[in-house]
Amino acid sequence: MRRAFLPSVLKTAALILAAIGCTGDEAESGGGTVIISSAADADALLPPLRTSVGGRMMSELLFDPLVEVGPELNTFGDAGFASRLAKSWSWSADSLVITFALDPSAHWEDGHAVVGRDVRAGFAAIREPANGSTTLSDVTEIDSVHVVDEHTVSMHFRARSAEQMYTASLVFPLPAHLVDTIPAGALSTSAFAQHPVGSGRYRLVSREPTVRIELAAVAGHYRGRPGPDRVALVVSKEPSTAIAKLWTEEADVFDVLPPPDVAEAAMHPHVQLVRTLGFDYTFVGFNFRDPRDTSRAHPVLADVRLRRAIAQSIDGTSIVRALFDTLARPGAGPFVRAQAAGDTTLVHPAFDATAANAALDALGWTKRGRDGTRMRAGQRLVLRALVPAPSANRVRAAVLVQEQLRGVGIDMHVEKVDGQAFGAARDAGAWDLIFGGWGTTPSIRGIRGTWGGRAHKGWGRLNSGNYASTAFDAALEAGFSSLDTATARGHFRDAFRTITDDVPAIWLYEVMPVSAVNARFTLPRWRPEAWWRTIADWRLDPSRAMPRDARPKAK
Amino acid sequence: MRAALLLRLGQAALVVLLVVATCFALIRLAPGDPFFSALDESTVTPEQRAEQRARFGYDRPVVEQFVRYATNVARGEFGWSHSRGEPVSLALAATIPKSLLLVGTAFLLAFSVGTAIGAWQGWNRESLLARATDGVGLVLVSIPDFVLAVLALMGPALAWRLFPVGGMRTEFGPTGPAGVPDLLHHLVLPALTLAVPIAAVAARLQRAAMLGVRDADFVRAARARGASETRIVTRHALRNALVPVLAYAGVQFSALIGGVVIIEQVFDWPGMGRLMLGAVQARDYPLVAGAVLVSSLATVVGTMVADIALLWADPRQRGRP
Amino acid sequence: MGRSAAAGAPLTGRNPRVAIALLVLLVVVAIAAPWFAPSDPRAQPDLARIWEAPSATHLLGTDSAARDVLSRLLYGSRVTIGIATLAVLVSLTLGTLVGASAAVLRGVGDAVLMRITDAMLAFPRLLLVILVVAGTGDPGTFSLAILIGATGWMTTSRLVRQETRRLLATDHLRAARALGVPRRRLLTRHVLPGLAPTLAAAAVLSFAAAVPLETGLSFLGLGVRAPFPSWGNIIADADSRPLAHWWLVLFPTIAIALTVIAANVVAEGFARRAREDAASGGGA
Amino acid sequence: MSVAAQEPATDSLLRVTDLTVRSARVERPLLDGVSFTLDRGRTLGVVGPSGAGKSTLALAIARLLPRGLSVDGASTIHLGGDALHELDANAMRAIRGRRIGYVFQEPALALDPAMSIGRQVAESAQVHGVPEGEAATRALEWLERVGFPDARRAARSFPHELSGGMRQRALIASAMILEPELLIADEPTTALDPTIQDQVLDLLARLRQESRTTLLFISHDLATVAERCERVIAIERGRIVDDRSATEAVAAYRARRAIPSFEIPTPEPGTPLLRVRDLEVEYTMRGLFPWGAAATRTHTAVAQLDLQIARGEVVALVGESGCGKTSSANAILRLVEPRGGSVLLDGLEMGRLKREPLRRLRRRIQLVPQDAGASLTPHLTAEACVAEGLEVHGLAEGATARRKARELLAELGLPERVARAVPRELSSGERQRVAIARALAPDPDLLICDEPLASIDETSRAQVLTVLSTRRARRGLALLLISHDLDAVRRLASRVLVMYLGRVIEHSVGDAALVAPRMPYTQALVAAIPTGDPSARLRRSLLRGELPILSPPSAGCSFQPRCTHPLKDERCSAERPMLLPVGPAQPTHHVACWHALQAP
Repeated sequence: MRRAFLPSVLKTAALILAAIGCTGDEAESGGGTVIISSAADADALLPPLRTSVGGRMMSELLFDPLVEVGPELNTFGDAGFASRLAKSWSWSADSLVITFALDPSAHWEDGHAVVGRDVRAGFAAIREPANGSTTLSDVTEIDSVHVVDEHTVSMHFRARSAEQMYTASLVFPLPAHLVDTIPAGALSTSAFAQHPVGSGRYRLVSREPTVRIELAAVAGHYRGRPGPDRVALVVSKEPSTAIAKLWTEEADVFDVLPPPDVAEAAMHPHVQLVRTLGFDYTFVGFNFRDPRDTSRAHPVLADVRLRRAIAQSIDGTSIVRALFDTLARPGAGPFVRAQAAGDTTLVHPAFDATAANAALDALGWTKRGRDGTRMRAGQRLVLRALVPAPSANRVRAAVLVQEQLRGVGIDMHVEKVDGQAFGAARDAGAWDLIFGGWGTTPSIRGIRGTWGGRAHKGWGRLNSGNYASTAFDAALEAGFSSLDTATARGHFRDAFRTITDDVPAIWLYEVMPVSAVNARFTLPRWRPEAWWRTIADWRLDPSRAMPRDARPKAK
Repeated sequence: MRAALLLRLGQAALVVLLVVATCFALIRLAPGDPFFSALDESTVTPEQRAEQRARFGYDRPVVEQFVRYATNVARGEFGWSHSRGEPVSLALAATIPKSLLLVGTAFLLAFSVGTAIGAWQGWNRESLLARATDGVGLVLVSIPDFVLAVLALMGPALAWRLFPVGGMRTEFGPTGPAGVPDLLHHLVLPALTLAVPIAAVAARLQRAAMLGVRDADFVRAARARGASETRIVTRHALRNALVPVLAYAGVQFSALIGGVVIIEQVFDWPGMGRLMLGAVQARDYPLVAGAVLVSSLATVVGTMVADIALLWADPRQRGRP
Repeated sequence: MGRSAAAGAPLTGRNPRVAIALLVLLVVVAIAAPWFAPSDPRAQPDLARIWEAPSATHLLGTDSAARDVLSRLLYGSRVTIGIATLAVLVSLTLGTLVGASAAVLRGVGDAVLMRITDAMLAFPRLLLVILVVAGTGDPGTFSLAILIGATGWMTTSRLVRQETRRLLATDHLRAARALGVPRRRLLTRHVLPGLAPTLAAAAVLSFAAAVPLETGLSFLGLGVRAPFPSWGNIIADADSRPLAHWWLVLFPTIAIALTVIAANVVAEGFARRAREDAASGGGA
Repeated sequence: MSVAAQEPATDSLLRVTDLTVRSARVERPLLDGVSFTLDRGRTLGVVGPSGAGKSTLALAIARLLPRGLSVDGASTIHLGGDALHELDANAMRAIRGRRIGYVFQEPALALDPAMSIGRQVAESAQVHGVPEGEAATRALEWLERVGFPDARRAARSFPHELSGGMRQRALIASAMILEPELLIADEPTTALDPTIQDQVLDLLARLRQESRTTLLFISHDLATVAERCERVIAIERGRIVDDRSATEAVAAYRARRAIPSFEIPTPEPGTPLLRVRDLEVEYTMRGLFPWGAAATRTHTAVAQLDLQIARGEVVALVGESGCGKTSSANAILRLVEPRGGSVLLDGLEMGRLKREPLRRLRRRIQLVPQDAGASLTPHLTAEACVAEGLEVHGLAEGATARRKARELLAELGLPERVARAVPRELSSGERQRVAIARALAPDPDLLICDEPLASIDETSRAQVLTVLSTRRARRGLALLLISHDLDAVRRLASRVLVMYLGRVIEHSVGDAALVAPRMPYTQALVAAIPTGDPSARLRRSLLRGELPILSPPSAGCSFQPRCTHPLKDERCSAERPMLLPVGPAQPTHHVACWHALQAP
């Protein structure tokens, strides 16, 4: 359970008081303007098209899904889900069909009512390959969407699974009366994509790519008017500049503060910190295939005893402390602690340099070259590590790991590559080690793509290290197809034990992000995986209002 | 004279074509393609990427792509920018004026102040102050400009809160004519950080040229006619001494357009430098090609303006092409 | 990095001898780094002591991986100066080849070569390097130097072309031909020595431009590959907190500034020698 | 020196007493206690070797001394009633241009290249309070007075568009526009050709009379000064060594100037050393575009040149700049490809030789170029330069070559230090003699000298001539001497050719062509060269206008546009005159002029 932060409990109490006390005067002092400072722009404004965090943020403020997982992030069954555009739902007998009744008061920003055709349009946009939607691989279980009548749709699934409702929550309806006329695959370059008409609690006012995006509150929204009148995403390519704007109050929110800036925040009374769980984990992955000929097994790393020896020669705790002080924890496995299915009782190879040296000697890597690198049959123990240049933390981690491996006689070469080229190099498998990282969702379904065996149909697309374990795949399969949560968890635990013993990677760290928000806003309960979804419930303290908070003239 | 300009225009067109062609090929060689999603997000399937590449014609051979691109550009159609989600022409139209504003101010500031100081240093070479300022100039030129930028950002903006941290205007601040003071307030730091090293170079060039002209015979002849020192400096010496500085200005203006990458990056000024860096990092092929086209056009215009200014400053050039 | 380093304005105030001494000292430090450096630049003694300000144990403080900044600065000089020197060799040979042949060829050959030079000049150098680095993946120190060199020869080629043209038209060259000097000797005894001061000035100028460029690249995360230290990646290591980690920015900047200043002063010394020869040779 | 204490009897304009100028860098003062007076309306010449301090004197008077030179406190300069040395900077500035006019030596450099002629002339008036409009009209007036045919076009043009003579006229206009009381002319015509120099000096004299200006005329050439000034001061090493009337000064100078006497050998019979037949040299100036009308403009520099030089003979080529003498030399030496004609050295056609044989042949035919100073490679020492002449032709190697070079330099009277010096550190006279030494090093059979005696002082002139004559006597060295130093030509040359616009218009065995020229141009040329005898100037026939270099030569006689010969008729412009003997009495004196056969 994530540790509720004491101040945020006080905050919720103040929130309730404010709501009861003086609803009257809140209206004319305005709900305030929230400026989100970010180092990356929103790449697209439509849910099916977005890939970056900024894109998710903006598209999920502009569009509402049918249903949404609750604050507990319980993705199993449907108990933990709140209704959005779908007021209510019902399951078919064989629980392969879910029928949703749409909320009659839900309207598009241009006044049209939200109807069944819109849900089908939303689903079709995800399925269209040319749109390159990242949620495509997560909705493969949905076979089709049928319009029953004006306000009812039914969603047909290929197979029963515990997370069917979570899959449904990934579908964002699109205004069919605007989208159906766009030819297949041309959605991303359409006028609609640049000036979307949404169903969410905010609408688009203006957009200046790579500079800023401005949203305004939708007055008559079916879920009520949101607190803040305006929300803006302001982009600063240089992270230090983006963060600096917090200290000068030129911006209000920055969602993942680097450790040194967390210390700095303490010196600024007008900034409040929110600590939450992270949804990204970083690891040093091994390549099971020979980079020079991917059909052959890796001559060195294919042997689990060597992988274990390498794991033992890395002092994870001191690396995490050096990089993040207390703002990250050693990795728990191929998942994050915030995921309900995660298992924090796994035992990973502990740091033990002497054991590592002994193991390496045992494996025949005895002779030492001039620079201390171990040799076997004339071959030096050299490992090429692929590191993404844009991620400062991973670059520094690579330098620390490199030095620790040098201690046990392993020569690790750091190959820094920029963002785009990193993806290509990762998939090409032209490396021995990879400082990789995955963003996850409350559901652990992503693990099929990242660690699932490639032999398994549709699995292992991102498993560029070629880790293949039939036992692991079988356990996962069983977990996903079981209906009740308890049996599902049992299977997942078996899968995690198997993968832990195989040591396909060294689970380096899982960042516990700290976000900074201007203290003039009182915050609702902070959703770790998507904090922006509750921005509507932010309340401005009228006494600390800033010039930009004045109620905007009717635009 | 007119024939000279015509010839220069022809050569310029050739240069622009050469630049766009080389960069068009270079960006294609870079691994990774525009449809790779951000670093760690679960990426799209290879089939989806293949589909998208086909739709934009990126799977055709490079030469064919270039020919198609060249014909499109001729029709004024610059293609679609994936990283910005808008047509390239729109992106360039929005970015060029901002770049010109920053580069233009910095350029004018640098050269007016630079030449004035340089001329003064050259004319009174003996004075200690002239030598001292020249020393300072040399130091300013030697500090890498991104260190200057970062220090300028951290000091005045952050520590003393004199200037905004970055960007072009205060969020939700006044717009339209009322927004101008706010815009200037944002312009000060980036323009200064850009102008200072160039001013130092311009001053040193002007100083050298002035030293050369100071002892020229026609200066002594003017003095013999009874002309006052100020008149000699302004009417005779400065104009002849401007020649090398103008030549440098021509080259420098062109290098500035794209060259302010780091300054625009640190100060978040949405100019051409920042756009190009982002485009290259996102492998946004059409945007890179479009941006390079614009920057090489600017280069050509810059050098041509400098040539014309040179013709004004040095009548001897007027005869030859 | 948009602007090239200072053009060769004569600086009568400072004499080149001091500057030459400084450059020689830098080269000596670079070569003898292992003996001067207090510790191994890659050693990370205690990960707890990262970002430590200058202290008795670490004269210039430690960086993000608790490595000693002073030893990294000394070893870094070897990388940075090595890169700059190699880059200068590349840009000098390329520049001289293009410039001299353009001057000799005249007509079409000259126009073509000059247009290519203009085209390369039109493209911002930093972006050209980034494009190639992005293309070829993380460059080793050697290929980075070649890259910096290959994108810096344009100004040299213009300088050489102008100077060669002037030399070919001088009276003393025609007199030498009249004397009966054979072509090869004409080149070695008359043309090249005439070019020497200009070439020296151009070489030192491109050296002064290469050093900050490597630093800029490191700032953008594309510079010298880990774990090799270079002045650029020490500064980049300050990782967006230049005021908090002032020692990571201050000392390498001083090193860079001194190198560039010395290079400029030396370049001017050569440029002035070239001008004096030109004045006396090209008709009093 | 006596100091004129009491008020001067006559109306003296300029009084200088005990003028001493020191330089920060040099121990010896540049001027040491110079005193003289100059009466209103008079002309005073100042002569002396280069570096004697002539220019420093002029600059000190107008207070234009460059930085680093300072005038001693005791020195006094009076202009009319005012004590110039006591005036502050502004007061002095008011005098310059209004009461003192200054004309400089190098017309090419003394005009601002970026400003039109009209505005520069008007500036002299403007800075002294004359409103812009009036200053402009007055400038036009003066441009006409100094001889610009179209003043308005001249006012609009820029310095680089004018010839040397025209630029100097513009400078004179800018100095005289306010009709100053004193005009200082510092070597005004040294850089000009004789005929142009003559026209400019005549102009100066005319303007002086009309405005009653006092003239201070500075030159290193006593002959020019003697003809133009009433009184002459001679300055050496910063001190006045002589102060007397012009005629006395010339007589004393003639006595001092010893010219070694030579017997002029008669040319040996048999095949001549060098035979040039019908030499044609053409320059094509490429227009802007490789096509269209302005594509190429050809200019014929040398046409139908016939010339032969026997072993040991000295042939003189006389003519002004632009007459084709340098182009002829270059064509003969194959430094420039002639369009036609043949050049035979000892019967060997140089045109057909390949590169290497031609190079080896160059040993026998050497060149001393026109601007000898500029022909020395800047980074080679004098010794290395001369030694190269030996090494290149395999006559000596390394140390022996350098030793021989040092001997040759000594033979030309150059001190020891010159051998190790680079051209930058040598005076123009020394550089000239190093160039000659280099040409003599390969021991050539024929030496082509282009103005070897120009811009060198008396003593070195004598040394050069002796070396050339001994080489001729002992080694049979032949000489093609291009010069308009008529004294030297008359003494050395066995044959004289006069060139104008690329053609030989008069030639003679012996100096008949110079002593009794029959071609109007030659007469003007000979007359224009100063001899120091003012009376000779009277019967001079003035030329009209400037050398029409670029306009295409007319069908007839090329001198016709500028000829003032009384008998000039349409034949001159229709038919090109042949080179015909002047008369039966002088078979060896040919001239190319229809009316030259009758005495003028």
